[in-house]
Amino acid sequence: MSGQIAVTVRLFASLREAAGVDRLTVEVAPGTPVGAVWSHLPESVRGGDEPPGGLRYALNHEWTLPGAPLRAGDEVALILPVSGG
Amino acid sequence: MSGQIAVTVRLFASLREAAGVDRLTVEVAPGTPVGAVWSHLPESVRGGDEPPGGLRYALNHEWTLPGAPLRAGDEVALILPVSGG
Amino acid sequence: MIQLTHEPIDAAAVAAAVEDPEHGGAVVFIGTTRREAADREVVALEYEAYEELAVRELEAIAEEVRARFGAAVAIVHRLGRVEAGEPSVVVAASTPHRPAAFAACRFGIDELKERVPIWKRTVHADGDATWVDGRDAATVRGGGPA
Amino acid sequence: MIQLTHEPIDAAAVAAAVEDPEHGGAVVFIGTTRREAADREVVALEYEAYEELAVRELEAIAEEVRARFGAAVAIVHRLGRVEAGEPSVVVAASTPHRPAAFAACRFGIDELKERVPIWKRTVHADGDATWVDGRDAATVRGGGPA
Repeated sequence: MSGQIAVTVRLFASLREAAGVDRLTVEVAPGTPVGAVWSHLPESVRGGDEPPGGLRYALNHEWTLPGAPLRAGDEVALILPVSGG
Repeated sequence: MSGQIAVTVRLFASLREAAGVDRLTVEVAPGTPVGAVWSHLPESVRGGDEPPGGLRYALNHEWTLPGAPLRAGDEVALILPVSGG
Repeated sequence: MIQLTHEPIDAAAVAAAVEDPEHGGAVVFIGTTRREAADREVVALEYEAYEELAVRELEAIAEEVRARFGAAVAIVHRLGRVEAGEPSVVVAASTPHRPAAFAACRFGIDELKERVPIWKRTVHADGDATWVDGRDAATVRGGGPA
Repeated sequence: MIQLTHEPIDAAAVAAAVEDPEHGGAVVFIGTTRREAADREVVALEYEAYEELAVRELEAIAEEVRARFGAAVAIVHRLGRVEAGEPSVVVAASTPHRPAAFAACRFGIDELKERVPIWKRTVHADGDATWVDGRDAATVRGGGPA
């Protein structure tokens, strides 16, 4: 599809393990909101249509909101509920 | 004075320093209350007639009240407000 | 000292990092892998971080601790496999007087657990491993990264 | 580990004394001689105890900490001269989960300061020394016991 942009998606914990890799590239239309990245992941990673409860997002290593628009070369991180400590 | 008993008084901190020793022996009548020991100390140790505010007492290594009666051979400790830590 | 590390944590070194001649009280929290979770024996935890953001969040928490409590603060979190009984995280805070040191240290570990992008996987004696990341079907049989 | 000691305190050893495989959180309080008090430089503190009762009180506090918080607990207080910057007291408590460890450690040091018969004397740079025992005229010039 022409006009699409490439965005890197960082995966952690059970998402990373389900994907078998710690990052994927997805192609989306320019301006697609961060929160729509989920639906572009392979079904094997998502394991369902809905994003997991409590999922948060970072864009280029800073926290962001699901409505933030994506640009070419952006890196989105999908952040499941954390459990450090 | 016959009929008097000997009681050991343990001194700490500024009381010990004023006395120059860490224990004294005082002679009191049997049954004298622990709280009366103060008035039997040398004036150089007391530095005044009134016991210092917050003074507490131990008798034979346990906390006691000023009214506890003394017996021969007892050891009374005069415990000024503490400042450990 | 604000760090993620793959090496065992030296809690004494973290405590030493908050020494200050004007600070009379230091409080150190040491979080250790417990040998049991949900009634199953745990042999180790494995920690994974989104390192770029995790370091930023730790720095931000440290700055908040300094500003709110006037504290010197140090935070070290371990990554990778942590055997049961070993520390996974150490938070140290010192202040002129002790009540603030307790509050500062408590704030630091509470915020870390709330918002720093680090995840743990519980490794059981039979090799089962379970991610603690809010997803139900996160049990994976055997192995996994060290 | 419940102790009075004339030697420097090894805080790591006190922390190690409360390690327990079922306890996921340990909190360690380290009380250190500050280099300043009432705007005068302090070079050292000198601690004196009524040792027989102080040890009993420390044991009683430890027993209360165990009973109230389900904690493992260790308390070491130093006696004699403690140079500025060195620890005079270390209290460690561990529990299965962290909030109780904070509460247990805090309770331990608060009770110690309230009721254990130990007194400090502040030693200033010019040799003046002041007992902190509630008596006003407790400043003594020079020297004193080490």
